Amino acid sequence: MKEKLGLSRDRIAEARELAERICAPVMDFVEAHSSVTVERATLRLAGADDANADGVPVPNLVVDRLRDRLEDGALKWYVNALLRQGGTVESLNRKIAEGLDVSSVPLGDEKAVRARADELVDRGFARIRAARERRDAMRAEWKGRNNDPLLYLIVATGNIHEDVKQAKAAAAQGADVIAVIRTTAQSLLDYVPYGATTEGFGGTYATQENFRIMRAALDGEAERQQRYILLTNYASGLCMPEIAAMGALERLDMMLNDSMYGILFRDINMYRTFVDQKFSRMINAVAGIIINTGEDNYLTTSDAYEKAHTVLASQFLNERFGFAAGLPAGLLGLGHAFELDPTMRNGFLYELAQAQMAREIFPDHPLKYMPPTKFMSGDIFRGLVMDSMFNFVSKATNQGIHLLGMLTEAIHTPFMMDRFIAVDNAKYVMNSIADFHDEVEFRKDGIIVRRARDVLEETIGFMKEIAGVSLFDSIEKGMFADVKRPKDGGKGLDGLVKKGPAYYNPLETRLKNEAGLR
Amino acid sequence: MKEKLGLSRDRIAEARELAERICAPVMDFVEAHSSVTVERATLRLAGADDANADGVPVPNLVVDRLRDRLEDGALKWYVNALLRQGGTVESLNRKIAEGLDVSSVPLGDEKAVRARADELVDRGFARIRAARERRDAMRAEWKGRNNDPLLYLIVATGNIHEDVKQAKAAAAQGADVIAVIRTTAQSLLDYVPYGATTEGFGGTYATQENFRIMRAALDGEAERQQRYILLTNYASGLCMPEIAAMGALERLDMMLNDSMYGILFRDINMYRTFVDQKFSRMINAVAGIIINTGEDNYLTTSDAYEKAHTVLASQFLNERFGFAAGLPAGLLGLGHAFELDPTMRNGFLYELAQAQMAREIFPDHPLKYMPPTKFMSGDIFRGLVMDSMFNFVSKATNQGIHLLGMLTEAIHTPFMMDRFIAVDNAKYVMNSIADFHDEVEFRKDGIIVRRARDVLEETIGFMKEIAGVSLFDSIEKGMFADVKRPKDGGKGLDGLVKKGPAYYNPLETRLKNEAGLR
Amino acid sequence: MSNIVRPYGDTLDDGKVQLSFTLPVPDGAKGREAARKLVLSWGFKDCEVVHSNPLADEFSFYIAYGKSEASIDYESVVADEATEAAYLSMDEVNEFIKAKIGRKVVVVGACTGFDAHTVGIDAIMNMKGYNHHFGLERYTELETYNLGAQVPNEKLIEFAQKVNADAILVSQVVTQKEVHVSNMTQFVELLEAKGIRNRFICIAGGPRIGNKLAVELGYDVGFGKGSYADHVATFIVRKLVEKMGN
Amino acid sequence: MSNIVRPYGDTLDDGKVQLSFTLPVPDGAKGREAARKLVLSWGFKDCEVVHSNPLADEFSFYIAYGKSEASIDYESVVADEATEAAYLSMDEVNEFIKAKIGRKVVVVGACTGFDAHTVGIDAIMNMKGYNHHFGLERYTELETYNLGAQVPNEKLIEFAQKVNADAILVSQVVTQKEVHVSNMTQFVELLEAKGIRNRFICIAGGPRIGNKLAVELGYDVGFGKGSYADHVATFIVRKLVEKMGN
Ligand code: B12
Ligand code: B12
Ligand SMILES: Cc1ncc(COP(=O)(O)O)c(C=O)c1O
Ligand SMILES: Cc1ncc(COP(=O)(O)O)c(C=O)c1O
Repeated sequence: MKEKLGLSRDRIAEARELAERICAPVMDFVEAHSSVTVERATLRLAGADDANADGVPVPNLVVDRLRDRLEDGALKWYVNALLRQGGTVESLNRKIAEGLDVSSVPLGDEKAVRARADELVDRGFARIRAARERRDAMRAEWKGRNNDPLLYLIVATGNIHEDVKQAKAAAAQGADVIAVIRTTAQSLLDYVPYGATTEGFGGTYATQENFRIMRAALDGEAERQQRYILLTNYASGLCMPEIAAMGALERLDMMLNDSMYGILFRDINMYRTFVDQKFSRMINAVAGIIINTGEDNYLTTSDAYEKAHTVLASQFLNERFGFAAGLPAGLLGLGHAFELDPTMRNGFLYELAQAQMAREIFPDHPLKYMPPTKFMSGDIFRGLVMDSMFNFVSKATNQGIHLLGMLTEAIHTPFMMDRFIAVDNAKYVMNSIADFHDEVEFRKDGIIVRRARDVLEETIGFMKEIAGVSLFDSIEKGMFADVKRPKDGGKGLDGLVKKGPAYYNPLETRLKNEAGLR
Repeated sequence: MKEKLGLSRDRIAEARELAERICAPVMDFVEAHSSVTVERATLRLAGADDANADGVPVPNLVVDRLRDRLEDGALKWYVNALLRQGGTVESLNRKIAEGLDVSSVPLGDEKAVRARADELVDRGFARIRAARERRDAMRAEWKGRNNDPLLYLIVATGNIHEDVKQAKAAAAQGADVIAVIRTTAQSLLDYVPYGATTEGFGGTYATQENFRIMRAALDGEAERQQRYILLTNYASGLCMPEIAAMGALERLDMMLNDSMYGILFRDINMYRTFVDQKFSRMINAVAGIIINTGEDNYLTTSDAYEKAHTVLASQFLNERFGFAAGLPAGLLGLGHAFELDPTMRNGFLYELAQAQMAREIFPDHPLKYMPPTKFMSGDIFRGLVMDSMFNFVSKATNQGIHLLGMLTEAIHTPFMMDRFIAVDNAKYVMNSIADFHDEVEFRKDGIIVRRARDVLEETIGFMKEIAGVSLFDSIEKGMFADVKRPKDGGKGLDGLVKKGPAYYNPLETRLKNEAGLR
Repeated sequence: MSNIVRPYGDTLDDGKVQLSFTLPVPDGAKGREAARKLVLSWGFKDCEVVHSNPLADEFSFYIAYGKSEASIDYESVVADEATEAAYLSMDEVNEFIKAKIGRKVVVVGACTGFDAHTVGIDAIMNMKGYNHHFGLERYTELETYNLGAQVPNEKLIEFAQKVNADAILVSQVVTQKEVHVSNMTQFVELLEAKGIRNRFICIAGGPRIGNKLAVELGYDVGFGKGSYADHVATFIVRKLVEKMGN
Repeated sequence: MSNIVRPYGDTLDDGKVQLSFTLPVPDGAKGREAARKLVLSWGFKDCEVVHSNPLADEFSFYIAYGKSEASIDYESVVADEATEAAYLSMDEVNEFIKAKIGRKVVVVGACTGFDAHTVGIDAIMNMKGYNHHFGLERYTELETYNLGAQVPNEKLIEFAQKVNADAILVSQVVTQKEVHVSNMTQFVELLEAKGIRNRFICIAGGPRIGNKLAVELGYDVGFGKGSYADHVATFIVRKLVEKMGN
């Protein structure tokens, strides 16, 4: 890739060092903690599944009973019960669903528990590996048949069966990635609903069964199109590790997953989020799932010109947290967005500068580029043209994952025809400027080059400030996205667990190993 | 203006020399000829106006009667009758309309005729000068308030009063130029209809009264907007000189006017057209009217990639014919168009190359850039995006006159809302890339630079071929626009007039003087 | 069996339709409400005006989404486009002529009246054809004459008589103020006045010409957007054989 | 005096309307005809389907232009948008409060239910305001509390009781599956169940909230797109004086 901005390599390195400095104390905290959802994710990967008659999932049934004893980890209780009850994991799950309290089963021989746990962990990892290999094989078979950047479309009907229709149509129209948008309220649920679902608002529940249904549908469509269709969901909110686990098992390909989104936009407690994001990211790393970070969200509440540096800073932090969880650059779909005020003179040049800057600073990352949303209005014709400029910038700067803008963004979740119009727009523009990136150079010290340099400088300044006060304090002070979140405020703090001296979690150990973390 | 293509100045000069070589024999022919409409235009500028009860215009009544004696020019008969009848020009016109045959009025004292003719010519030129000064004053007063490029919108209701509504709305929405599209059949009429008209197909009759009505309406709107609104019509077809004359009197600002359009696209005889275009252009030159040439039309019948060189060749010829009629570069709105197949890979880069090439080869000309039309379809959404790419190229290459593309191009003549959508599209895109032209450079020997060079080379080859066989023969052979036109075929040949030794036309002499021709 | 269908936004039968239009009233709350009521008056159950904009002092633009309760029985719909019938390839047409007609078939075409759009008729007739469909001129068993554009109806008929045409092709692109309707009607009336309507297969075409309209106006068939020489040739030869049968 | 208006394409009363929609049928001539008939069934006189496109095996997209004969009497239309009334500036509101109320007016706002869109309520309440209209926090005579997003109705009401609010602002942005309707309704029902509906001026807002809907659901007023703090403040103080009068 040709560099066009002449950004200082030293300044970029400095920013990365700052990110390391900022993240280190957070990682220390994370290392010492678990959470209810980390425990549940662990159980899930070991085989816990099913739900009781009220729809409470087995992992929740287990962890809720163990609430006061979690400092040792939940897995040993589950495995212990399995050994004591005999039978399969499935039969244990059923029993738990029917009322069995594993915490009431007296602990047996520790060595036997550990041995059985290792078996379960092996089985879980084998499933993840199988999914990953299947994906690799399919992508190899249809290599070169996806669009570049990947065209990413959302479905959001609330009903998984309706979603399937929409997703298949979207894939037939040319999408490479289908994201099933999650229902409005799910990020605040401290459990993952069970089974196929047909009612959601602005999106569809993320459930393992829904994952499975959509995966099968997309595989079918991929076969027809001879093009791998990636499936995306949200490892985000109060259950990020569990959803990551489900995604790893059901071969999702991408996950929305940000180290701070839940804190800032969902008012989830910061300690809880930092702990959860690490665990979820290790799972994603092992499963070969690309994460999509949420920097675009900053620009929906703050001005995209003024606050461009917060996006870049967050990208550095997400990268650092990602590396710390074993995610290689190739799985780091760092987010950014085309959100400048459309009435801004030279707005396109600034967007170009920012997108090119992200490309050059994160050369090996499949950047996730988000369309205009904030300034979209009921004027669908204006909106369509804004989307065409966004498509242009994306292709012109070699982005990796391209979220298609919808002309009806300000009105409703996408209609089937809205998606068609979006794909057609992108395909036309992108084909038409296919080699623009190689053809065009930027004037030395021109508007574009200066803009990129300025944003980088501002970012470094901003990160120095953060490093000065700690990440926790900067969030508390509202330095990101103009929202202030007190350290002990927000949802889910009570689900945080301080690991005890006897904390036992062979799955976590295995994750660390496989993710290459010592 | 910065040059980006590194085109060879020598090769460009060579092309200009070829154009001179090609046009010289045509100009010799033109010099020796007049036509019925040249004579009528002369009469009009001397004051002939009005029409008989059947709507036959006075200039036609005069010239029709003189059909066999035109080798001396029509003016002297008209002036002679004026002297003999006494009274004003207006009263003479009325008499002619009522049946007076000026050819039957015996010729009186030649010196008196010449003296009176000079007076009439003076009066005509005074009116033209007054219009020109008025325009200059208005443009000076509102300097800097027009868009750059000028945004050009058409109205085409067929009814001048409805046109006025549409035009005022278009101006209020931001148009700088209003073109009143002419009714489908008018170019083939060998007279200019008289009075205000309310019935036309795909456009409105060009009449002097219609010009006046629209001019007044636009001046009103200009006052409101504090922005000069240019008015455009068609000095094209069988009456090009007369329409030019009417436009000069009524302060039109632009005229569609091409040296070959009538031949190729209207099957008008080539000799007739060459004679008429010269006279019309001299009028435009004196009136300060910008001509818009019709190269875009080539691309509606031929492939825009294959035949790009015919556009450039025609631009060189139109330029040469323009210079030969006294038009300075600043009044030469040479035409070209964004008509590549939208499915073409890198189509945008080629469009960019072609538009930038025109800009660099014709640096002082207010280039007229036409939107996609041929590949527009009933898919208005796709069409809107194509128009956005066209808007982009236009601004990115500093075009002068920007015809707004309509999302409904393939469906109907523009609705009021279609125009709004078009202006909004252009304003957004152009503001957003305001300084793109200065910011961006093209890779040396890249696709863009090579494309421009190749087209120039092909043009030179093509023009050499034409120079080899003469322009008349090349048209006969179908070398332009894939249409073959026999020299003695086509409409209007019988209206051609060989000037006699006593040909008298003081108005033409004056035109030549004022246009700076010898 | 019936199959009742409604517009589909993102859920079966949600009835969602996008509309845009201009009203000759100033922009504002009152205009938006007028727009909404108008949409409801078209039988939409719900309507949301999502955008409005002034176009001029007395004109304003509206974008709306409506929810239709109307439906249609898809099974009851009868498609009426000339291009839809199974058609023969160029070679097949030539074979068909050789086998069933036994002489060259004569075709005359033009873009008539003041219409100057040759591209459409050329697409059908010219050697090179259009969109990878060769034009009629390339059919060895056809004898073709393309008179170009702006051809008066009288002249076209005269010429067709002269060359003893089997089929006459009339192209009409400009449809503003229904100018095509009067021009196409005049053509048929002229033929009828001369008592020779039945001597020719009369074919109309153009982007806004439907089969329905053409037949109404007295043509044998009408070809719209997306029609190619092979469609037209197939129609001609089949029709000719049919006529020969009578 | 009546003023009958119709959609305007490029000529008075031509009735032209652009439509686009999807049908759950395959693309093709039959689908196009179904689309056309459907448009006609909405009372359009003429309809031309200018484009169709497959979206999936069993779905297709249509773009059409219709000609409406329906019309509406513009004079009979009653605009119903809360922002249209003449409103006071920030300073005028403060003066008004000082003069006619004589104490600080207490306003509590939130984006309720599971809705997480704070930008709208912030635009109304935050100091910095929106589009050059300062937010309520900057009004010296108002005492304001912005509870942010995802606030349960119960909590909002509790808080309003605690601070003795004069007005409660409810923001609703997500409207899919009419989730806003049930959430807004529940809010009013809760107030009524507690018998305290009349203690508060209840104001709803959001991009798809019309005044009509809000009033129907039992609010005093509803503010949609393009509403600003000054509109809201004006409404509150006038209403408060009105209530004090009773
Ligand atoms: C190219 C073009 C021109 C060129 C024509 C060059 C030429 N030699 O043909 C030029 C620049 C000269 C021109 C001029 C005008 N044009 Co023009 N033009 C177009 C344009 C851009 C493309 C038409 C085209 O070539 N299509 C490609 C061909 C292959 O498609 P087609 O014609 O539909 O033909 C296909 C089928 O319809 C069918 N078909 C067509 N004819 C026939 C006949 C038979 C027998 C059969 C079987 C099939 C058949 O088969 C073809 C292949 O599938 C259209 C807009 C558009 N994008 O459609 C406007 C358009 C057609 N023009 C229009 C107008 C108004 C004009 C003018 C009248 C404007 C003016 N006042 O100056 C002039 C005057 C021309 C005149 N007197 O007729 C309008 C018509 C509006 C309307 N519905 O009435 C259009 C739609 C543009 C617009 N939105 O205003 N035009
Ligand atoms: C920014 C944004 C977000 C941000 C919100 C950040 C934040 N802190 O607010 C984020 C990224 C978090 C987000 C998330 C989601 N969003 Co969102 N989002 C938007 C977006 C792009 C802009 C909204 C906005 O900020 N507008 C600017 C403000 C100033 O305008 P406003 O809200 O209309 O407010 C004005 C008036 O309405 C009024 N007003 C508003 N409230 C009130 C209250 C009172 C009392 C008064 C008087 C006036 C008033 O005054 C304001 C100033 O004029 C819109 C699309 C769009 N362009 O509109 C989608 C949109 C609103 N979101 C949508 C959806 C579906 C979601 C999700 C549910 C998607 C998902 N499943 O993940 C999530 C979940 C959020 C949740 N639980 O609610 C949909 C809603 C569809 C619908 N009609 O139901 C939209 C329309 C996008 C789409 N087409 O799908 N979103
Ligand atoms: C990282 C991330 N997670 C989640 C979401 C979705 O929101 P919710 O919190 O409703 O799942 C987003 C928003 O787009 C996001 O960027
Ligand atoms: C130079 C020129 N004259 C005239 C016209 C218009 O056509 P008509 O011959 O109908 O006036 C055009 C077409 O766009 C043109 O480019």
